[in-house]
Amino acid sequence: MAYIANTDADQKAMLAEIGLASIDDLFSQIPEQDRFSGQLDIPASLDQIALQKYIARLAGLNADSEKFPTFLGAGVYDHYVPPTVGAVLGRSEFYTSYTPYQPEISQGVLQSIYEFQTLIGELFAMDVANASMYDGATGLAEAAIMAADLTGRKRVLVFETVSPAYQAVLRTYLRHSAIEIVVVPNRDGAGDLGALEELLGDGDAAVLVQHPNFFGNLEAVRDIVRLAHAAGALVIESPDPISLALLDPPGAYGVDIVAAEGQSLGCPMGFGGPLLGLFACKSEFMRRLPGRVVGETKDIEGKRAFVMTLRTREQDIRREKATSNICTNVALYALASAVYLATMGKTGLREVAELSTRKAHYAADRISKIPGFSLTYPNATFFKEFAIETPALVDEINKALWSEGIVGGYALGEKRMLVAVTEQRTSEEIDRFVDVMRRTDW
Amino acid sequence: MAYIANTDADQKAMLAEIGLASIDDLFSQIPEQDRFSGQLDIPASLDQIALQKYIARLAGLNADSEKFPTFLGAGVYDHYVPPTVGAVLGRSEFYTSYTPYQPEISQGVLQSIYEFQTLIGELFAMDVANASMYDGATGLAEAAIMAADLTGRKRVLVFETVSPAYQAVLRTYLRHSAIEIVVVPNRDGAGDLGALEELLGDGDAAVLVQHPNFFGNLEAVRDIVRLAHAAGALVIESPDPISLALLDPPGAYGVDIVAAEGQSLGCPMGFGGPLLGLFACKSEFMRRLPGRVVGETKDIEGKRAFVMTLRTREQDIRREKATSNICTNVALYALASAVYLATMGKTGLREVAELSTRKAHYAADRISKIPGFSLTYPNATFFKEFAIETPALVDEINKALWSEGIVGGYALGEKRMLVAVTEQRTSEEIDRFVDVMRRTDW
Amino acid sequence: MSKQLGEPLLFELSRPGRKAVELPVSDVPDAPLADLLAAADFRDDLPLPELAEPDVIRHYTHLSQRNYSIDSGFYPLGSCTMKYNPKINEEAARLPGFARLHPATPPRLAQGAMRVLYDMQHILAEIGGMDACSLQPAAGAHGELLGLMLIKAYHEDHGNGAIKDTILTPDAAHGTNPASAARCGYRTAAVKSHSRGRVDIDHLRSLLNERVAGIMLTNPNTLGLFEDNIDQIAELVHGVGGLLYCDGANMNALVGRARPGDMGFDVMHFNLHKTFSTPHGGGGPGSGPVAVKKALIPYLPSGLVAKTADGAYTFEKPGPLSIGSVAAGFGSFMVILRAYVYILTYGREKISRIAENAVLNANYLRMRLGKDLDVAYNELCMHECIFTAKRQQKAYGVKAYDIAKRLMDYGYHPPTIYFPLIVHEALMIEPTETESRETLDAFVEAMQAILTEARETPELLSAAPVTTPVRRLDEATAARHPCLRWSCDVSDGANDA
Amino acid sequence: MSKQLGEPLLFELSRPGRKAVELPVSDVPDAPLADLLAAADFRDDLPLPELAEPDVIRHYTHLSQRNYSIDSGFYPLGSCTMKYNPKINEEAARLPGFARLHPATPPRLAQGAMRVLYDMQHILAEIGGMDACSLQPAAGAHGELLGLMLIKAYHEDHGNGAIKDTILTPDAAHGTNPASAARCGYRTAAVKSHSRGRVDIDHLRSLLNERVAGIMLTNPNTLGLFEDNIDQIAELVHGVGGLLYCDGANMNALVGRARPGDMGFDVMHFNLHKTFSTPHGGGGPGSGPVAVKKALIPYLPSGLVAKTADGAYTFEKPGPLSIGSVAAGFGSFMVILRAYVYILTYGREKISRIAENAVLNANYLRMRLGKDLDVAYNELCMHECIFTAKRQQKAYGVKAYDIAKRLMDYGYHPPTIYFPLIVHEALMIEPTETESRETLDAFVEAMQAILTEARETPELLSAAPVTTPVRRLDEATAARHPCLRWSCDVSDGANDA
Ligand SMILES: Cc1ncc(COP(=O)(O)O)c(C=O)c1O
Ligand SMILES: Cc1ncc(COP(=O)(O)O)c(C=O)c1O
Repeated sequence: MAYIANTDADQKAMLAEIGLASIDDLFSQIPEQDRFSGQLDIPASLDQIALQKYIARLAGLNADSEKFPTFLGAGVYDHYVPPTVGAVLGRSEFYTSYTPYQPEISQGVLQSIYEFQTLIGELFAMDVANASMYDGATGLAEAAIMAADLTGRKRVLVFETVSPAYQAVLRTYLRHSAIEIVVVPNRDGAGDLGALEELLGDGDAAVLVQHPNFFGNLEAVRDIVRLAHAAGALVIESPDPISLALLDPPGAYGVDIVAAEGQSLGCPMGFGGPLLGLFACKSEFMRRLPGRVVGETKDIEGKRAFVMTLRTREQDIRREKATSNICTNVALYALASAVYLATMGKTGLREVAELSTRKAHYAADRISKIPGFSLTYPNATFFKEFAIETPALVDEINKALWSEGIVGGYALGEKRMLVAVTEQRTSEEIDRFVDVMRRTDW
Repeated sequence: MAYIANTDADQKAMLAEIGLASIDDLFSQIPEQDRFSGQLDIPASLDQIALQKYIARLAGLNADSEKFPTFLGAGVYDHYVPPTVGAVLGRSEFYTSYTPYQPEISQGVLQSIYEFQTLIGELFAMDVANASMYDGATGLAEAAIMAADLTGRKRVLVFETVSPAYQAVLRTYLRHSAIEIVVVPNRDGAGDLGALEELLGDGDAAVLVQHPNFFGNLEAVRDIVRLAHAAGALVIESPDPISLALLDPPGAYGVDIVAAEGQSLGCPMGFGGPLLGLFACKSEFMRRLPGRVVGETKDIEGKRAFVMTLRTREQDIRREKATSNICTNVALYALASAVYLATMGKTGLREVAELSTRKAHYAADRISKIPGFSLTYPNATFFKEFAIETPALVDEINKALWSEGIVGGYALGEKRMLVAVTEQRTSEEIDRFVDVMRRTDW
Repeated sequence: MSKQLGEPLLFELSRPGRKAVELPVSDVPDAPLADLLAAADFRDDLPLPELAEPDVIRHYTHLSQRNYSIDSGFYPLGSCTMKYNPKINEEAARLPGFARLHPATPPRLAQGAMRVLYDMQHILAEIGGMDACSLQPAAGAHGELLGLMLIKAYHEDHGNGAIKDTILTPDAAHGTNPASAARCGYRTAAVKSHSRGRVDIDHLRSLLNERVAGIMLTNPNTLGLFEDNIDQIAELVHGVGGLLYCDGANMNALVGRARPGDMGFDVMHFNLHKTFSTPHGGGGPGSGPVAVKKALIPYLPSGLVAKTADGAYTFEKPGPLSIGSVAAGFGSFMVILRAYVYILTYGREKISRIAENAVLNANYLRMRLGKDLDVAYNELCMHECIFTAKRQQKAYGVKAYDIAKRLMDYGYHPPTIYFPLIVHEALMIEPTETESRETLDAFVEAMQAILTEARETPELLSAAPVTTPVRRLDEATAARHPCLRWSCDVSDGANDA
Repeated sequence: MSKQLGEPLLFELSRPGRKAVELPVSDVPDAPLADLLAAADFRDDLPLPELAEPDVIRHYTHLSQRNYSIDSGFYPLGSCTMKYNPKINEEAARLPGFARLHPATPPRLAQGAMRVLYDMQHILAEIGGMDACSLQPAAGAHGELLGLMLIKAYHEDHGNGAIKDTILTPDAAHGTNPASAARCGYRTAAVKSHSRGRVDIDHLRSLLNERVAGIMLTNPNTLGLFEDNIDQIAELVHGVGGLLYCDGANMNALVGRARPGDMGFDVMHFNLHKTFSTPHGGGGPGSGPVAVKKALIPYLPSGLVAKTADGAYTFEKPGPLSIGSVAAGFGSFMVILRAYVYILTYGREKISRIAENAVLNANYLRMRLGKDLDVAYNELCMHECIFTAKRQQKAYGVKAYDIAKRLMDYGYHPPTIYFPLIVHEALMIEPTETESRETLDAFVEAMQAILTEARETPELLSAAPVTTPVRRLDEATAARHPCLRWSCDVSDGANDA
């Protein structure tokens, strides 16, 4: 076998050393009736050439964004991934290493995470960031539990304008933590602040807001923070990290915990997984953080060095009292996002955000002028994504787009579509997209 | 600029340090009239996103063998490249380093070349191999010049069955070394031994033979060696390295110099370049080798180490008296072939050779049974490639094949085709290939 | 290569005005951003570093050179299954057809990816001896959480939600087990191990009652031993209406040789990043699919792929009893893809060789190393073996920690230490099947040399490592005065006094 | 990472029966191989190593860790233009549409690749100020050979083949220049450099006669100086019917700022692996396209790409005067592709920044380092600067060689030393434009520290390097008793006595 070095001769010699007669004997501690002796009903072995062809064929069946411009978003975005990311992630010293439990020979990963924490801290203007969560959705759930712990309160308010997928995860998680969820309604594409004010009470641990929200619209975050804090609730925000190249960062207006999806920052869309959970908070909550964190220290010779720290929060030490059960996180994608941010830098990330904004607005402008089409939330301010009302079934429109080699928007309803536009979409692609929409008598 | 770190501020400070006022001043040593001040008539700058799309589009215009099974050969073959090759060649320590002039910090490249030399030596059963030549064709020309030097004779005999492309390079090179070339005719798909015997005289420096030859057929190499040596001529052979997993190696029957194309050994076809020249000879000719060689030695602490050696043959030291003008060679592809051979190993390379043989013979067998088609050399023994006579224009047949998503064979003439079959072709692909040939009334 | 200097931080390398990327200029009509983003507050400063591409690449190349990895050598971290990560898997994951595929792509335009998910659901269920599988969890602990939610949903659905509030975990269990149980709202109780390193049946009996919702077992357990009373345990736990959860982190010992589903487990998770060779990436991403018996299928989360009558793959609508979803997507697709490629390489004919050679290698190490270092439970082990340096600690003051640190000077990654918690001075060694006998032999020799040093020159061990990029760290200060980012003026106050 | 042990050879790692690849079984009818290969002599043994995939990968990972590279740090090898190799180029070269394209693919099925070739012919001709370009040569020296063949063909075609038998090369020329001339059947004569490091016009005049077929000049020359008398040289050489060849190895100093064709050169080669950022790969592959003036077009080799009236790209049939071909293919396509991507990144607007910053960096180094180390020709330089350690050699017995070796202990790749031959104790430093000022400053500091050591503790230099994987080698024995392969019992006899 290509991945198993032991030859028949090796096996024989090793069995002799162990004092066994056969490979079967190795499994003698398994009760007879619990052993499996048949052949599993799984596919047959493929040689490498056949495997390579098979996998290439499967890949070829998918409408990826290299071949087909896409207008899908809804949490995962086709932002440009610079070649530095692949070059760094392709270094086997990074991708074939384990969690850096032994800092003396893991400074590469440790420093990269420390830098990641700094970058995320700067981007969000938050005091501390952890080494990553599974994704933005579970991070939000962890943040809600954290807020409940910190405040001793048992209810959270979440805006209807938060991604439905995130809300679903939140519901699933919080049910088991006995935290109640109340939804604050959507009003014209953003959270209803009147409703929020009415709902907020001294039993509320936190207000959860996505900004820009699921529909791409900005929320009145400063007002939300003011209202929440007035009621003694924390604010948990899920921002689009790309938007923060332009917008005021959560730390600037008092957000307590940030739990965001980081895929946009140099991670492949990869059919939606893995994703990258970004998680940051105020320094006073540091010891209640879920997951890993890396800190700076010195070695015995006084050299700067990095190490996983605040370990007593974690499951391997604190067990059932840990701040979270998370163990393996998404270190390699955290690295990807750090390489991405280092590559984009101050000006590059701003350009990405600006281009996405401009192109999205150009698309929205053109679409809204097509008879039968209109913006769902004409009075909202959106960033790179917007909802439209369509005169025909979204599915029908998307089929027409597909026949032109375009992957259309996300179906918000039968006749409502969410359209995302990144810096990768050219005006020519947008025009083709618009032209298909306009062309037909729907 | 992404690849230039200097900012405007840097430039200003550096110019000040130099004592210049402007960038233009840096070029003041170039006479005014020799400076270029306009804008070059080359394409405009592309941003990275546009560039990536453009290049992907160009790549998409090509009928590569991942998408389309190919039956082309004629010196470059679609053999399987295992993933280890890409993984190793992707290590920037290898691909972004220079020729290992400083051995203390170049042991990686040096040892890899030393191992390459050993592997090639073993494969050919030759005493010594060098660190690579540009390609098989130029290697053959260098070998001819080397043989002329060694023998003091000024004529070489080359079989008509040697690749026409190699013969062309040979002619171009030898003209300038005042070495005469005589072609020994093709007889039924292999070199005419009677003609060879007649032609051979004591003015002949070498006999050049390709084996398997351009038409895929085996040559009577032992007889050729016997005849040549009897006349005091050296024998230069250009074998298909894959064939040597099965066939007797040149060293086993007295070949003096081997100059072969090594692309089959894990190098990309890459539209024909770079290629990989393999070059080996008997130890007595070692000091007349062209190009670089790496030798084993020790460092001052007695550790085994590797270093470029026999340097006095080379151009940077011997200048116009060097054994060759070659400087940069094809080190990275030499590394690729070493990784390939290490990955394939004793059994794998044999499997590649066997599978290619079997599949080629299966294809030949099926094609030769189609009315109107026949083998050009029915009495020759071929390895993985064979010539066929076609009832219609090769171009026409290839167009029909292409419409079925197959890249057909190499046109040897209007109605003669050279068909190569590697281990990558499945019987299903071969059957489709044959079916297209059979289908039509040509 | 020769310099052992520290690598500056990205931020220290930054210089105003540098760029590492050339982005397009806008090709749509200009408009002031303030008009487009009418209601927005704009930020003043974006404090990101500024570097040119060569600087970025060199920085990360240098960092990589300060990191050990499987590709650099033996990495016998027990419980972590640090096996070789085949390169063909990485080639598959680089294909744009997967890497650049949006998850909301209509399934009819993503049939290749859907097929991967569909096949993996079935393959994993079959390997586990289970009936269905959700690929949604992002890691092992995430799978545990999902598994426990399914158990809870089952009990609730059967009217026992209120009573059944306890999850049992052995004292040797991985920390995620009790942590996941707590996250799922359960109280936990620890089951003792008996002197042969398995669940103490008598103690288990004493803990069993109607409140027990289930038991989480790692099998083979974290001592590398098969729970040979598993049939009895299953009977006992099922007897009080509890369910059996299998932490599949140690599946590398069993693949093709035994199936949790056949031993009475009702639900289990896999760690694709352990058993199925996907890279650990310095700490993730992983993938923790959960497979279940029929009785638990109704509660599975969203994201299951089904095959329609005409052979197309679609996402199933979750039923009314579904627990919902534990992640935004349908799973770590790119990890699942690698595992798929890996499994197809072995196939049904050869897949059991994984377990066979993993167990062979572990026992070989146990025999060879066991001559010099005590084995905690010296009997045939499964895929890993736990040693103890208790004797060395007593005799020479040399701890497992010191041995681990000294191994680095010999060019090895140390084993897992001080886990499981019930073994004193534990060194938990898992070689995996991808290591050759020569590697094991060389490792044994290194260990022997270190054990000789422990006797003769123990100061070498307490000073170790000396050849690494940095030496032992001051971890206490790091935790007491945490500095979690560059130019950190942050602290939690609490400990600054 | 921590172990500085040697890495065994592949052959020493081999064990019978190991495999690193899973190849298909035959899917065509079986037949004895001896029947299929009827006339063949079969070999008995195939003495290749046997390893598993993890062994292969670890071996080469370890080797890579014993190698310096641009991605690891500053690599100021003069004349070699070790600039950063952009990662986007590598991504382009990985695309199967290029990597897996057979060269005999009918041009209509390879229009993307043909376009790359076509565009590059024109781009390079334009950058060189020339009229046409052949992409066929595989490296710089190969380009020189082709260029000289074109010169020869030209003279022959003009009836001067017999008379014109001499090529002039400056004494500072790269070794390939005279070697290529010899390979092309020319006798060579060396032109002296004057005290300002340029061609001595008087000496040139004395060598010029009807036998002179041409002169090969590197411009800027290998001293990093522009041949400021180039117009006069051109007039003189043309005056005797000779042609001017430009060794374009130093084009990095000129791109977009000056063109050899505008200075009177008739033919030139480019080193894409220098000027246009394609990786050197530890010694190749390279690409050495040759660009020519109109008069030489008829002699160009095969492989030129033309554009038909309908916009399709085709290969031109070489004309009757073509010299034939110098390689089997149409050039190092995969290298040309990378250079194409690189040039498109800069484009006509920005391409001159390459030369501007290369020259800026070299002069900055000259000024800063020139305070402590003598500059051989201390005036404004182009893209590189030649220093001399003559003073240090005399005063402290410290040679350029020792300084070079000591630089490794400071983490740097040394500059080129002892070239050009006319400078004693030469250190030839070419920073390239991709290095930052900080890198140059740090390098200067390291050099200053070394020069202090040269004064105060010269033994540190003569013992250097001490921190590298191996130390100074016994090169003499290596050459005297060459061992060119593992288990070498071979030798050339001559030197064994
Ligand atoms: C026995 C055991 N259970 C659970 C886990 C948790 O898995 P993960 O890290 O993927 O969350 C691990 C891995 O660390 C483990 O070893
Ligand atoms: C000045 C000069 N000319 C010619 C060459 C030869 O180029 P190549 O190594 O590509 O054959 C070189 C490179 O080594 C060089 O520096």
